[in-house]
Amino acid sequence: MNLWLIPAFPLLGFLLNGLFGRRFSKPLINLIAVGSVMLSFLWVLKTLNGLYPIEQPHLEHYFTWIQSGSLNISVDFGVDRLTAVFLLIVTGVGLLIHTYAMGYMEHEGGYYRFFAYLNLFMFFMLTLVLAHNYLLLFVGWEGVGLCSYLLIGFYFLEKFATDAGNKAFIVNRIGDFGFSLGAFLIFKQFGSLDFTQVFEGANKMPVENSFGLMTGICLLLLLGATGKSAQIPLYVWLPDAMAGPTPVSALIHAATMVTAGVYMVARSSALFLHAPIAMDTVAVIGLATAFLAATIGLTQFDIKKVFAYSTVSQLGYMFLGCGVGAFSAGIFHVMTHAFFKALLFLGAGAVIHGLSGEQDLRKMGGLAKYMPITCATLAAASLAIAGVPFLSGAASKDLILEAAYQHAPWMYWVAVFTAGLTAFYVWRAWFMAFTGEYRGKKQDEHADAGHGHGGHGHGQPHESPFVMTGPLIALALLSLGGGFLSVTKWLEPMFALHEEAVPFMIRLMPAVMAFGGIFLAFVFYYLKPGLADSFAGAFGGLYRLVFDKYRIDEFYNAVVVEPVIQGSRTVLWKGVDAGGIDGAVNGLGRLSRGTGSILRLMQSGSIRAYAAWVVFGSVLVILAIGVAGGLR
Amino acid sequence: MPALPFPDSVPLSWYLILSAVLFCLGIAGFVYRRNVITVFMSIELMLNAVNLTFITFSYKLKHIDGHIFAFFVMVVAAAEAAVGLAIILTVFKNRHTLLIDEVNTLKW
Amino acid sequence: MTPFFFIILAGFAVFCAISLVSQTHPIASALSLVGVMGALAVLYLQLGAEFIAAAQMIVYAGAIMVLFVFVIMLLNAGAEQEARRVSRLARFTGMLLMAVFLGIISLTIQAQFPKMGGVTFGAWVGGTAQEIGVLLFTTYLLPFEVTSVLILIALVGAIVLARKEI
Amino acid sequence: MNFLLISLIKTAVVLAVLLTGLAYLQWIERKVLAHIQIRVGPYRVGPHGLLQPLADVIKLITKEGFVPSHVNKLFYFMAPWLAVTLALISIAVLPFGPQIEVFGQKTFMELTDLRIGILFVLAVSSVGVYGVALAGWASNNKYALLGGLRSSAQMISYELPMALAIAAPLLLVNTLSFREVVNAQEGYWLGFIPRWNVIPECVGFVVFLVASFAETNRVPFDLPEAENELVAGFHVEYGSMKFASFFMAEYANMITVAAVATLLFLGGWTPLFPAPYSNVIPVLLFAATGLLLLIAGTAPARRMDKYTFPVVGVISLGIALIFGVSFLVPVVQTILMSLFWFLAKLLVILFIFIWIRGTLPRFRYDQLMRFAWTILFPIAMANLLLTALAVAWTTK
Repeated sequence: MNLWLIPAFPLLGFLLNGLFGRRFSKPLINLIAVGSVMLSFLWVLKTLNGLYPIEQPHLEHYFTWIQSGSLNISVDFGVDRLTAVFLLIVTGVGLLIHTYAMGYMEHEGGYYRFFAYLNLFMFFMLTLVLAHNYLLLFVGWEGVGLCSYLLIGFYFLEKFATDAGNKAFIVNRIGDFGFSLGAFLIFKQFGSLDFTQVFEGANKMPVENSFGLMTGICLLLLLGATGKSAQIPLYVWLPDAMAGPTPVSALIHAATMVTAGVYMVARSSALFLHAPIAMDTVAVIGLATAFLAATIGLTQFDIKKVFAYSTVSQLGYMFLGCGVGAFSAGIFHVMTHAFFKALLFLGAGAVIHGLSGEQDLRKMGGLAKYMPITCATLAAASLAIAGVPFLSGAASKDLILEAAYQHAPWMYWVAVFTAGLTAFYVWRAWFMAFTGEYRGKKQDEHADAGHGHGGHGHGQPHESPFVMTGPLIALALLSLGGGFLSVTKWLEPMFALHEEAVPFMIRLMPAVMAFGGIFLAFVFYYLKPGLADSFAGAFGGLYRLVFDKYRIDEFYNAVVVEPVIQGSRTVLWKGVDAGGIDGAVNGLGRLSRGTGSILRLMQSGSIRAYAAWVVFGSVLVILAIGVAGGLR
Repeated sequence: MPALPFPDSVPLSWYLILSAVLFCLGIAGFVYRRNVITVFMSIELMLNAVNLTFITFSYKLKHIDGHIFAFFVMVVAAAEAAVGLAIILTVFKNRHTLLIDEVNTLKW
Repeated sequence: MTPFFFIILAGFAVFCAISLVSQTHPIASALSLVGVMGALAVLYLQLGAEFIAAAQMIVYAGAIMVLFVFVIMLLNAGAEQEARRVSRLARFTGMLLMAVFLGIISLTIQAQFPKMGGVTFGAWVGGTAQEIGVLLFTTYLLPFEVTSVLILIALVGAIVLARKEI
Repeated sequence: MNFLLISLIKTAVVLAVLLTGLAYLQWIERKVLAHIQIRVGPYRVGPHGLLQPLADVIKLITKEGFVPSHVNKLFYFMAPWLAVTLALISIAVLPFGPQIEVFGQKTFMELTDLRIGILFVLAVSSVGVYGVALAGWASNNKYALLGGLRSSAQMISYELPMALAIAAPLLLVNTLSFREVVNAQEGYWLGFIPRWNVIPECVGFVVFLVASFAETNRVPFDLPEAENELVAGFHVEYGSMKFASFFMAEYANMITVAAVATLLFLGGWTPLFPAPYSNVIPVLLFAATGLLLLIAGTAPARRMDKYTFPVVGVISLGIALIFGVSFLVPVVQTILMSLFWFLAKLLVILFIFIWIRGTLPRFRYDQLMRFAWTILFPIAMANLLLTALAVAWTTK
């Protein structure tokens, strides 16, 4: 079926735009960038149509990449039902976001660079999804990390952007370290990195109820997943990653790349199912992340930060789903989340675009009348994420919650409470942005305030062009109706469903929490806008703690970063480098100078003296040959 | 015809000894002379001595590869003379001396 | 006849070489060197290397040494002054040492090649122009071509060095 | 011992003829130049100045051998000796006739036959620079020094095109021996066109001639002795026999290059026409000359002509008779015919030398060098390459 064409199109786009984009006109760049993704999407559709129904994984072998002893790694692409879901999400949502970016990035510098990176990201993401062994998956994994770094630091003239890029990359390195070790252990245990062979091997192993090799592998893989998918303890990079352009946030840091961790855990479900301890760890981490991020989201004023913490929180739900054994529910949530979170980010981008770069919620307000389409589509997304029944978010989240209830009721309650928080903070942002009075300055003096939007100050908030609102509408429809796509049924051959009856009360609870959260937000930010501040004042200490994101960054800084820097400075720099290496080099130099000052006496500059030395040496050589026994 | 006091043919070692003598004289000139042109000519003398050795062994081995080698030595000597003499001319132009003892600094 | 000529020529060559080293005037040294080369050319003929003998005269005596003479005349270099008093003892010791060294070398050569056979003029003629040409353009083609490049480089180098600006 | 004896005889004959020839070559030159310039030339000593060379020789020998005080004695005396020796030495390998048999002794009509005769001539001519260069330097005179420098630079420069021009016909005949070169030029194309190298190698011949003018320091390339710039160049400080030596060297060199040109390009002693016709030519030529002179003697323009014309006419008729008689003795005929043709070609070339001296002005020094390197050298190179290509094309 020529699966290789799927990532090849974006790669071609990247090469064309990256190498020659400087000389291309904008329409041509658009054509190449969006066209390549479009072709990729169409090829995905054709492929899946041809393969339907994918009862058995469809494998394609291209060539042997590494052959060394028993290590045999080939470049294999494979499509099964899980991959099919991800292919559709990546190319479909990717296509919409590419389209949107054409409008959003219109006035930005480095236009071709942006689209080249975006296409490169598509290539690596598709490679990641299509890969049929851990090493190839790792290639995609690292590649998307690279693109994430490049795109976060897209405004590389700003220090905070490059810092955020570095942070994302370095934090991900810790996760990748875990992933690599996990892959090494897998190879040691199963003698291969090919999915088919590894999972066959794993299925023959007994379930490990105590800490063992499988648990180790799974925990190391989980470390990798927490890095890529921004889970505790490695979630700190994602909020900062909002320094990148908004389409990047939507595509990479909401819809696709951050779900790679979930994909990897789901892909390795055969391993995880044999390591219950690791499963529990996954669930606990997911739950804790979901709750923690939701509370932080309550207090943020930067619209993108709010959604970023929301993303972290939702990713936590997905991990929870995987951890409690409902892999298909987790994947389902990946899909719905891709719809509504991409929509949220794109909507936020439209707002920012309309306000010429303003991101602070406190300077918005009453935007509903300026940008009705954005307002309506964002409302749809907010409803979906809040968990209003029959919408996409509710469909997938409820499945996770039910599974959690069956696994452990306390998890369910925490998760449900978090769902309420989610509804509250999302609608808080919505109310602050779209209702009430416009609190921003109408003059374009804030034109330079936002990053990169300089020179684009209209002063008046305005609706975005159709090229941006079109994808918003499409995503809004998907957010509203996406819940009826029964992904769990589709994935049933791969991940068994545990349909057991749960009490009606339990089914009802999420909807109640959703409406409760929306209502509270309505009260706090629409009816009585002062109430929120008085609450914040009443719980001053707690509020400040949450507002400062539990000071996790400061904690990491003090515990990890500072010791490393200090250690580098004192031990590595002053001690090893300056003392040892420089000392050796300087010592050698001093030694040569000392020797030279003695040998210099021979360098008289008189050629005849040199000649005499040469002759003397030759005579010695000849005599030595004579003594040694002649010329024979 | 009266018998000559030496044999009918010349032992090959005589040629080699002649070559050695010429070579040593070349060395002596190279070390002893002060005029850079004479020094240069001493080098040529040494090259000639070496050529004689080549030709001699070529005769011994009845193989003319030695001739080829001597030929190459000549060509290289020609190239060397062209460049060397050009250098000597330049040095003389800048320093107004041909005595190598006085040309003992790289930078003037 | 061959030994007779050899002794005359070798004597002439050594005499010229000594003259080359001991003459104070560069022109005299150069002419002595031409004498050495002439003697060697005839010795080459004795050894059957007629092409090399001719080349020796044409290239060495006729071109290279003319160049030397030319340069000496151009610079109008006078006789070499005595730089420092080299003591008579040192000079004598040097000559003595060289003689001893030559003696050792000669003995070594005699010992190493005791029966290398003799040279009779006309007994073997190997180096005709044809043979050398064939060898030069077959076995030694690459070195030959490289030599041409070397000469080109020398040509360019000499021209660059001889420019007025340097 | 036969070898030694024959060699001695040949050396004596050749030397005597050559030295006389040198002296009379100068007479011819003066006469020809004079006639080109519409003068009479030497006329007083002997009939038509025929004894002038003898008088010159006596004058030069008896002059005081004056040695300037500032010269470098050794090289001052060495230079003319070197010049004349090196000029005469190359005559040794130049053949002027085929192999002959006299009184049962087979011998070549030359002093010695070398396998590498051409290389020998080249080697000797390249060493010939020393005479001039040393003379210029040893005189310790700036004009002489300039002349010597010019001469050495000029001779080194022109040796290259000359060697290349020589190489081209050698490719055709595939040998380095003069004798074989001439042998290869025997015969005729289409029965009447002589197989001389000058026909395929006409460019090489012209290049050779031009280069040989420079090699012998002749007009238009006589910069080393340009009177109006350098007084007389390298031999300004020389007098009497030492000056005569340089003079001899110059004319000997002329004869050498003319002979080389004859041998390499003009087929040496091979006749212009096929033997049956060519053997008659000298007889007819000399007979016609004699008769013409006898007729001219009956109506003399000048007083002495009524004696000299008939005498020379009778001598010419005698020579014609000798050639005629030689038809009866094949050995003698071979010698005479080859000598006749060789000398005829030689004299033609020498006449060209003199002719050009009387016609062309002198080059400027920079023109001379530029001409050598930018015109003559590329032409000779191209000629050599084309010849090599043609040879490679035709011989499989």
